[in-house]
Formats: sequence, C-alpha cells, structure tokens
Amino acid sequence: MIRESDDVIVRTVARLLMPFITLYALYVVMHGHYSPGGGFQGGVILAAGFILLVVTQGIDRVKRRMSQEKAIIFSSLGLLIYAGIGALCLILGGDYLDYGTLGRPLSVQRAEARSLGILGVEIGVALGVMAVMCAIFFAIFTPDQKNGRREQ
Amino acid sequence: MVIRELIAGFFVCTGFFFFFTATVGLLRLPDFYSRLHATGKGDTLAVLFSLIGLAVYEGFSLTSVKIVLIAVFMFLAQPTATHAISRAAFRCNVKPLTTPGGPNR
Amino acid sequence: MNTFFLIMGIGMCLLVMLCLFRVIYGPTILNRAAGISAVGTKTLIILLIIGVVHRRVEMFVDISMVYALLNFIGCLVLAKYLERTGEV
Amino acid sequence: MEVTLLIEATESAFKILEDARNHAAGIMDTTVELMAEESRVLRDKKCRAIFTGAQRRKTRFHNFMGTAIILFIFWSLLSGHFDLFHLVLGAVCSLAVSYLFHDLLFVNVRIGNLRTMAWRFLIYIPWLLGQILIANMHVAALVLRPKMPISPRIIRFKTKLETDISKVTLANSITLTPGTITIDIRGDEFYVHALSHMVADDLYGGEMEDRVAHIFMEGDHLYLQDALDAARIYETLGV
Repeated sequence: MIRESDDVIVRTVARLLMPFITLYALYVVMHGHYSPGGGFQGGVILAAGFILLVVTQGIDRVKRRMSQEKAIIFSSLGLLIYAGIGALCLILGGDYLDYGTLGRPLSVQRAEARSLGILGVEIGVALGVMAVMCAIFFAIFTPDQKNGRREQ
Repeated sequence: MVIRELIAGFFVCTGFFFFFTATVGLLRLPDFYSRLHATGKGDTLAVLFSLIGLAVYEGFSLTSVKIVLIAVFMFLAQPTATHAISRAAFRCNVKPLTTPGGPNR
Repeated sequence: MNTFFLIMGIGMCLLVMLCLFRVIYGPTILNRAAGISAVGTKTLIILLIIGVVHRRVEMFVDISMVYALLNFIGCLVLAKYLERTGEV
Repeated sequence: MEVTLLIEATESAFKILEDARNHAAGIMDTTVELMAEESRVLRDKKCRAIFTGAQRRKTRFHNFMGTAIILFIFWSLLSGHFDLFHLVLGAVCSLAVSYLFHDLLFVNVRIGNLRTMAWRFLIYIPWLLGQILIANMHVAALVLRPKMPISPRIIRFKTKLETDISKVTLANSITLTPGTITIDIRGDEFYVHALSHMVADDLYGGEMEDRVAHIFMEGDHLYLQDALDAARIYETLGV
C-alpha cells in the first residue's frame, strides 16, 4: 500500500501543482488538431497527474476521489462516447466515423462538424485512456485477498 | 532586431556556462550531498537563463509567455526534486563526508 | 543565429555525455538518481533549441512542458522508492 | 481699552477651543476602546463562524471560485485561440477541474489578508533570484578551483513558522541560497546540509526566516495584522 508521503515539501508542492497539471492535460486534449496532442497524450498526462497525487497523498485518500470501480466505469464511459459518435454518424447515413454527416442535426457546415466530431472523440479517448491507466495502477498497488475477493 | 538576438545569445551563453559548472560540480565533488548542491542550484539557474534567452529570442508572443511558464515550473520543481533525492539519502542514513577531500564516495 | 543555437545544442549534448558518466559510474543508486535529474533538465533545453532551430517553437514548447512535468514526477517517484527500499 | 477686551476675548476663545479639543480627545479614546472591543468580538465571531458550516461553506465557495479564476487565466495563457468556442471550452474545463480539486490550492490559508501575502511574495522573488545567482557564483568558484575547500556538515535548527506553505517556501529558499540544501523537515526542525561553517552561521542568524515570516504574516508579525484590522475598522467607521 502506498502510504502518504510524510515530507511536507513534496506534499505541498504536489498539492499546489495538481490543478495546473490536470488543466494542462485537458488543454493538450482539446488542442489536438492545432498543436501536438489529442486524446491519447492528454489521457496519459492526466494519469501522470493522478499518479503524482497517489504518490504524495497516499492511496487511501485518493481512493475517495477515484476508486477502482469508478475507474472501470469511466473507461467504459470513454469508450461509449468514442463509439457513440461513430455510431451516430452511421445512423445519420454516413460512414462509421464520418463526422461530416453530423453537420445536418447541428445545422453546421461539414468542416465545422468534422472538427466538433474529432473533439468529441478525443474527449472520449482521453477519458478512456486515463481511466484504464488508473485501473491498471489500482490493480497493481492494492493487495488482493487470497480468496480472490478484492479488498475494499 | 540584432539587439534582441544579442541579448538572447548572452542569456543562453550564461545558461550554458552555469550548466557547465553544474556538470563539473556533479563530477568532481567528492561527497553525494555536495554533488546535489551543484546540480540543484546550477541546473535551476541555468534553465532559468536559457529559457529567458529563448523567450527573448522568441519576441513578445504567446509562446514566449509559455516558455516563461516552463521557467516558473522548473523554478518550483527543481529544488523540490533535489530535496526529495537528498531526503531519500538522509533516510537511508548516508553520512556526509566530514573530512575535506576524502575518498570519492 | 541558427548556427549559434546549433553549437549550443551540441554543447548541451556533450554535457549530457558528461552527466551520463556520473549515471554509469555513480557509486550508489542515489548518485545515479541525481545524474538522471541533471540529464532531464539538459534534454529539456536541447528539445527547445531543436524547436527554435526548426522554427516550430509552438509545438516544441508543449512537448518540453510535458517533458519537464514527467521528469519531475519521475524524480519524485524514484526518490520515494529509494527511500522505502533503504538499500543504497 | 479695546485692546485688553480683544485679548480677553481671544483668550476665552482659546479656552473654549482647548476644552473642545480635550472633549474630542476623550471621545476619540472611548471610540478606539470601543473599536478594539468590537474587533475582538468580530474576530471571535469570525473564528467561531469558520468552524460552523456557514463560514466553511463560504470559504469552500471562495476556494472554488479562486481556483476557477486562476485556472481560466492559465488556460487563456496556454491556448492561443481566443475565439468564443475555445474560451467557453476553457471555462468549462477550468470549472470542472476546480470542482475536482477545489480543496487543494488554498488549504488552511491563514485568516490574514491574501492580497498582502501574494504581493509580499512577488516582492520576495527578485531577492530570491539574486540569492540563487550569488549561490551559483559561489558554486562555480568552488568547483573550478583545483583544490575544493569544502567542509560539509548537517545542521539542525528549529523554526517558528507554523503553516505548511511558509515552511515549504523557507525550505525551497534554503535550497536555493548559497551553500545550503534542506534535507528534511520533522515538525518544526529543519535538517540542512551546509557546505561550510561560514554558511551555517548566517543560517542561524535567521535573516531569511524573518523574511518568510514577514511574507506569511507569522511569528512576531501577528500584532501587525491586528493593527491593520483596527485601522481598517477605524477608517470604515469614519471617525
């Protein structure tokens, strides 16, 4: 089990940096098509911020914010968003991930719809990647019961 | 235009000089804690100088603001990293070298 | 101006080589950790110089910000691990 | 004759003025005492309110709004596109993040005035940059000389700072100033590795510790805060 770091400096600096790291990760996700970034990289940075939080605050306090079950739920949510947008295009008559067709309901031109579609997919991917990373992290670092029942 | 490049060049050069002293300090100093002195301080200042030099070379735009943001982040992060490493050493009770010029430990 | 930055970049790489000596030779693990932290900050500057030389600073600034962040988190996690295992 | 009359008149006028002034001074003293009493009552009420829900909800909302504003500024700095879509996106993201981390940024901020603290911190940074410049000159001179005259030692000293943030600022400043690195903080004790005895002595002098205490309004600077409160109430009442 990862205990809370009893070092004041590391804990405080991590606490002060956490919001900025997460916002920077969201910036990377949102600005996928202008600067280097996008769903995957943003998700990884989000997970890095999460790991920093776990290493400094200890796994128990972070469990209140993001437990194992929540991680699994978020990962499936991310996948749902990603596939959902694709399926939506399919329903509206286009190909699987053809964002142009999204334009008709949103009454927006094709190019605009395409960028919105990509943005939606990236958000889904980032959410999924971060949640899977957290789930892996939890799987490694929470000791299992011998009889296979996961210790709460 | 030339003055801006001159100032940028000057800052990057001093940054390089402090990087050089930090690396020499890292190699030459006999004791682990004194090595941390060199890298902790040397790298922080060298990064600050180089980043300010690049920001000046970049001129007044959003990217130079972002470069200054990285400088602020490094200004906060580098001492904390040095502190964390030296604390790990202290907790593993690594004794500092008390006799000057002792063996290279 | 480009050549000046190129020279600076190559100089930085030489300094990284010197730091690598400490990482390889370092008598204890902790010296290696200090060496890695030093190498991290130098590569940050090399990254930015490459961005300036290729005139794509906008992209490289984001990359170097992420690099500085991951380098910092790496150092913290490494220090916490070394402190726990206690063998030096 | 008229002259003496005139003199008497002015004297009596002066006397009346004198009485009025004493009377006014008397009123002033009573009002000051009243104020001190009232500020003490106010302070107790505020302290009690802090622990009751009302104030805590207020501070939590203040924290949330503070974090949201800072994060939105940070977002607008990062993203080059200032069109409506990206700004709204930024606002949504910063609100979401500050909802997640509202209790992280401003935990146990002292009741002392946040603006003065931030302002003093900004003034402190140039001094710190100067210190780190001197430190590197010192390291450069030390390292480039063939024989390196260092006599490293670990020293321990007690500090009078209370809050985390002030201890962290002091620790980082110690790491950045010439010849010293903070190794560990155990409660109030700082363990510092110093390169030479000369550096260790000026660390005991506590000059930097006073600066940090001044920034975060701690230690002997507590009375300053009370004076400020009294002055502010004094102004508002417009006595």
